[in-house]
Amino acid sequence: MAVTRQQDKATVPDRTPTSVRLAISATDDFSPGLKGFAERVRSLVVGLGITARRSVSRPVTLKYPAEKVELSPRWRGALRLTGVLGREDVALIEGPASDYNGLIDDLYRHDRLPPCVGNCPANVDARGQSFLLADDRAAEAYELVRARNILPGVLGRICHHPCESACKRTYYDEPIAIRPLHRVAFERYAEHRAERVAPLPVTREERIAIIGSGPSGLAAAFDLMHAGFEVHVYEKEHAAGGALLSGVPAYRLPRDVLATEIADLQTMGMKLLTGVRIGTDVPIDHLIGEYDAVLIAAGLQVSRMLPVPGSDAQGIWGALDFLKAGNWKGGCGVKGRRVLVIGGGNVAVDCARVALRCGAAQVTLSSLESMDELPAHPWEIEEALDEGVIAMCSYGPKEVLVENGRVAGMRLQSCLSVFDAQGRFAPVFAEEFTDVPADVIVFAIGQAPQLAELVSGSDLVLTERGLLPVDGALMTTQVPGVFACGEVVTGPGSAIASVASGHEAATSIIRYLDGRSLSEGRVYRPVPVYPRYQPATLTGVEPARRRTVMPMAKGADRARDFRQVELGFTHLEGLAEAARCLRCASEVCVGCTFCARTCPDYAITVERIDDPGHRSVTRYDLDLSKCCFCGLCAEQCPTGALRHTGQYELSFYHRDFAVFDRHEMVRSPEGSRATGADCRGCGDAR
Amino acid sequence: MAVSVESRNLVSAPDGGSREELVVNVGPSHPSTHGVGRVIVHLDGDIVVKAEPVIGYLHRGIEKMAENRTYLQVVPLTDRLDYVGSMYANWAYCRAVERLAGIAVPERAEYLRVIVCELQRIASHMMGIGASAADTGAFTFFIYAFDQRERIIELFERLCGARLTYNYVRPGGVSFDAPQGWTQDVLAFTKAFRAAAADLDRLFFGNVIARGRMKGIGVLSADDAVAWGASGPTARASGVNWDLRKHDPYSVYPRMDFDVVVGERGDAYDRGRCRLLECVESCRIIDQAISQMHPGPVRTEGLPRLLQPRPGEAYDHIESARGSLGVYLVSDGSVRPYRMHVRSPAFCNLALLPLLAEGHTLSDLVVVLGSLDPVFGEVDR
Amino acid sequence: MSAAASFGWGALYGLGASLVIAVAALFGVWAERKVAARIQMRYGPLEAGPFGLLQTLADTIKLVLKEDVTPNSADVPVFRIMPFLVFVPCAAALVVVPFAAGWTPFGIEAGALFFLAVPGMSVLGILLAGWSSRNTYASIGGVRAAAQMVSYELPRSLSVLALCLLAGSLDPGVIRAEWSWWWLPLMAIGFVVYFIASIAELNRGPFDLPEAESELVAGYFADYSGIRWAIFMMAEYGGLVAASLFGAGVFFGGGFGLPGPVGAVVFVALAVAMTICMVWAKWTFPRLRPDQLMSFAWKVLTPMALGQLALVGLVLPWL
Amino acid sequence: MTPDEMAALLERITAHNPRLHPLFSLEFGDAVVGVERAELFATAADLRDAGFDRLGMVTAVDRDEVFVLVYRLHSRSLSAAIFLKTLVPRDDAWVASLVELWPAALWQEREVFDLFGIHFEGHPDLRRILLPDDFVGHPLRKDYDDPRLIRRPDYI
Repeated sequence: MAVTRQQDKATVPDRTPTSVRLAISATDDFSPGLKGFAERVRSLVVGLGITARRSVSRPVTLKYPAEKVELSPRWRGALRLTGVLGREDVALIEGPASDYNGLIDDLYRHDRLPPCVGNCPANVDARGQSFLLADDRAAEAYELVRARNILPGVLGRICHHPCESACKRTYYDEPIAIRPLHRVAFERYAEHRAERVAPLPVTREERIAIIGSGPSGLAAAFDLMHAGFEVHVYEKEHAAGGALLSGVPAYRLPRDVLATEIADLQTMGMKLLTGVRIGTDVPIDHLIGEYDAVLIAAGLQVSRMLPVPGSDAQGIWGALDFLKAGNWKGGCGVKGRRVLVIGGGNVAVDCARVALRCGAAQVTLSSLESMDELPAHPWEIEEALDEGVIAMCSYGPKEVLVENGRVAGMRLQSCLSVFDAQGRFAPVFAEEFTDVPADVIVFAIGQAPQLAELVSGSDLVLTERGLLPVDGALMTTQVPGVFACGEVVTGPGSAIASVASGHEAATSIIRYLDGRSLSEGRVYRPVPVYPRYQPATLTGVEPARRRTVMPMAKGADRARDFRQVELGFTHLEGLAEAARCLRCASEVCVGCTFCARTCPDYAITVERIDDPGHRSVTRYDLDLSKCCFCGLCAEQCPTGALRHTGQYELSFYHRDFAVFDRHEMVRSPEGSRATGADCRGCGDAR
Repeated sequence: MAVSVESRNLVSAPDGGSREELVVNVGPSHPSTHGVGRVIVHLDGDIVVKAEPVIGYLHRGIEKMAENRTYLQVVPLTDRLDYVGSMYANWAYCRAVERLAGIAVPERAEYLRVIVCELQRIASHMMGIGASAADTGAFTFFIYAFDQRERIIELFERLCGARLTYNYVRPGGVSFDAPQGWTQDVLAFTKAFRAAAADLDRLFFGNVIARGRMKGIGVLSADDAVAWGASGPTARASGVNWDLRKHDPYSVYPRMDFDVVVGERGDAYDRGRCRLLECVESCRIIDQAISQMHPGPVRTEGLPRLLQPRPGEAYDHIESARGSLGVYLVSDGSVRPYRMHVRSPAFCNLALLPLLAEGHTLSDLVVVLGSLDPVFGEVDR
Repeated sequence: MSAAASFGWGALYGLGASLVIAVAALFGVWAERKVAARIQMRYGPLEAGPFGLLQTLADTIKLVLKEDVTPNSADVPVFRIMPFLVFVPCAAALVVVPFAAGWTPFGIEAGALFFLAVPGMSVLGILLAGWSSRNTYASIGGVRAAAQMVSYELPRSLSVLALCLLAGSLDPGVIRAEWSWWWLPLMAIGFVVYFIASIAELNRGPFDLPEAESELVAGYFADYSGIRWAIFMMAEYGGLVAASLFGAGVFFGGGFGLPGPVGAVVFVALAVAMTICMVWAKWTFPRLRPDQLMSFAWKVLTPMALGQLALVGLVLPWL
Repeated sequence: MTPDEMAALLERITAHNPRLHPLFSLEFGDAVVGVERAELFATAADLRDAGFDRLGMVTAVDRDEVFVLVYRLHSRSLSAAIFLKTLVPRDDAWVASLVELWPAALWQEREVFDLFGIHFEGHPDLRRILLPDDFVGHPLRKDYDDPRLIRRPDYI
């Protein structure tokens, strides 16, 4: 506050406190003598005139009931509770991929989109997942998640979980562990896989070719198969997975998880053609002629290198090549050597951690940004530091020190600031240099597509920078029937964003093959903005309310090989974590008790059964005689189940103890309790 | 608090004889004590020789209750301090919390606060002078004043859903943005109010009987006003040029052009008329605030659910309808205030009653009491 | 007339007057509530009967059914009987109202004196009602009422006296019969005095100090409830109606001396107008302070009334 | 008042009055000076003569072993406000009354007496003000206990 006050002083000319009005003075007195007598009589007459005038004006009160009382649009009456967990289920967000955006948009417009779903690029129904998992319906949960993120087991390990950053529970205590719950669902799905994964019926004649089997390609394939098309996926490597396979280290994503989920897709009917390099093995024109639609989901294949002196020396690696080598060959010649990784992103951190696992003697991560500004996810950085990666922040690469054609080290220059006042990239360097000895230098400063070979011989034309011009919303290229998605379109990004673009491409292809306009009537994914809450204070939070901690392998142990770092939840932990979900915006009371906790007057009591695997509200007591109508409870309610009714007067006539216990809560539709939970036709505020 | 009252006292008079004093117990349930105030009045004939206010009938221990609640949960309590002008206590408390926790407030929220508090000032003064006039028997004036107050309360209801205990100003901003068309309606109100205020002025403050009843009654000198800690219109009517909006400007008040209404004689009439004229100044402020206001957020984004200010203490005050309303907050670093104290202007102003009522008649006592405009929710806390 | 017959006639008139005054009070209360409501931009009673006319009746039934509370410390017999002692004189005043030229229900020659003197007796009832309540407020109210009513008796009587001089009779019926239009400008001051003094006599605002709600809660009837309280109210409104009727009868010659039904209608209209004006004044003005009230009576109204008397005295020889 | 102005004010006040010492930093925007209990009255009188003509607030805070008495003084001529604080031991809770300097203290000191049980020496009318005369205890003391008081649970 002190801050704003000073601003006021600085920016606004202060009006001097001298403008004083002497309002009352002796002139208010009546004059002496006869004149005063006249003034006195006049004052009486004036008064009578005012009252007379008012008496013929229209009354300000209403003739009830002839004149209806118009209540203000925003008014606070008694509380009402709409749904109750145990009686009503949380609605799942499900729909065909081509209409899914419309569904999300509608929910968002009606304020019923939970933040986790809204913040996910692919709008995975995390709320529904938690609901089903807490109900021990893991198979359904898995399939619900798979409908949108295609590879729950994979993304359950590697996703950067924007859902969790938006989780409303952050505001109350800690976010729900949504990503680990994907993994739980995946692991529990193993027992159902045989019976539940079946070939999808092919109902359409058209065939579609997808180039690339990365997340976006697979997502598009999944949607198209569900729409009844025959899908052929071309992959230049000998195994499917794209960047998931070559770019993601195995300690984060075990190979068998990826293989299982791709195998599921194949069981559903996806035809996978590995080892086919489009452009060289098969010209793309051939595909365009052969198939009714072609989707380019080739991703980014080459690492960008820095044009610093000496960058052609032996021992310089691009990040992708390094990761590929590390992942597949289990070593890239760094055993016992010193590795310097240039870059501050997630790929750089991956490179550093892979280098450690390949036996590097010392791994240094050098970034231009300071520790706080690093673009990599903070948990990744933390894990890397745990494992022994040395971070050198705020250094820019100046020159590679070369000895005999081999890398000997790197000269780094101190960086004062990376971004200017407007937030643009404009690094400012100090004249300070540091030499870091290194045997291997990995540039992890970005990736670029390599499409020239792919598109050769077709009508597709690349831009000067080697990019494929694509309409970012419709995923179309210059050639009708050829679409593109994934990082080719979006640039370097997250796996879940690639999946999202795959869904968009699939929608476009379906519309294209249906002969409909691609854009007409199409709903684009809403981009909701949710408040970023400061982390809640955790003092006094009961252990049962806390987030389940992901068990991790010990830092020193795990850095030696490619075993998984995150060990996963047990069955019970998974159930308990899923039960923590507040089921935001569902309008079903889940007994989170935050209304009772925030009530200043102890007017609310919530009782619930909260065992892992079983969760329901058993009793909701609202003592209206204590309620002070402050509205804090309704404001706190994450689900929107508790809110104020419109019946302001009723709230006073019925200030009694309203108990909703489980049997009573199931009321007849025409019920008219004081709280008006089911009252119709009285102009409810909503 | 409880005082046993003998209805007749035999007092020795200065001339050596003795006179009988009649002790009248006004309140706590009496039409003109504005709530549950009580005054023990010693009458000599019809002249008040001693008027002793007895307070505490509405003491709810709000300061103690606040120590057991989180910072946000205290806001509904502050509604119940000055129930005629809940916005003020809301705001004063929130300012103290914001100062303590270092929360910046969005500009639009500050404007909304200024608008609602100036509206609240009109509403509160309408109540104050209306009730004060009703004490002298001008009941119709009271109704006219309440008509204006009702219009404001309807505006408030549209704004925040409550008519009396708004819980509107919250740490970090206000609870709701103004609904569609609200500002236009506020402007329409201020326009209509100026005409109504002129009527009210002529109907009551121009009336010969009212002037006879209020002029020269309960005269408070400027020195006494300062020494006794009077504030608000009570002090300003005595010629003390003291208005926190000008002299310790807070929020966006420095951007407003308005006058401080100051009286000369410090009698009941000046106090009442000061209030009425202040309402017109409030209209000026509201008009300016609405023209200066821009769309934007009304609450600081991402405040934690439980505020946990660092240990320390903060005092902040605002100019309420009754005077400078201050809130003193001490934090020990937990989620609950360690101590909250409300510097209540009504409490300090009411302490003047014995000084002002002495020597007047019983009929004047209610005029003096009404002119101090006590609200017992705030006096007793 | 034998004593018994006189007593019988008196009883009959009394009964009639009580009925009339009860109806008049019902109407008076309704009128006051309606006028006050309109002044205060409200509708007033609406629900009971057409225009809420039966509202007062409903209130009366409620009041009759209410518990009749007598304070423990009260002087019980006095406390109980005082409402009637206030009511009876007010009702009695009605019997000398000149409803037609030359005719009053209770034809006594000193009718004007009767009208001025008999309602004045209710001051005793009010004083004792306040006193017997054993309540500080009620006592103060009673004493204030006594002082006030005695003071205002004087200008009121003087203003009527001027009329009596003009008409040469104390009989209101005769005054009404003798009335001619030039009395209007001549008696203007006298009428104003009569009007103001009547308001004060009836303890109505702005002279309602004895029952000043904000100071004395309800003054002399603070401790009364139920039907006894209602009787006080009936007395007040009965007095209001009686004063209006009497004023219209003597100061305006009934309906400006018009004959027949037209005269009757104008007469009632004038009385209603006077009633409404009294209500209008009550709901417009603040209340005076006791000392201001006294000084107003003695320093303004009494000289005015005396002046009126002198004026009439000047005119009289030329009649 | 800006922090600079406030610092200057503190400097000025404390320089002329050796009994006063600045107590707290200005982080919350208030100038605070402390004084020994025995010197409270004389100091307050000096401050009043120096222009602090207004006693805005009198209150106390229970800090376990001691009560901190807080006075808020205000000056129109200097257009400044300061907090004057003094410590009162819990087992010997008395302090000089400032009623003689500012009648505003009349009721506010009664309130502190009522709710904290601190005696104001020299107060002309030291009685309970908000609570009934027969009330036992001083509820704003932290050790005040009443079975009817509901303690909120620690979890929120």
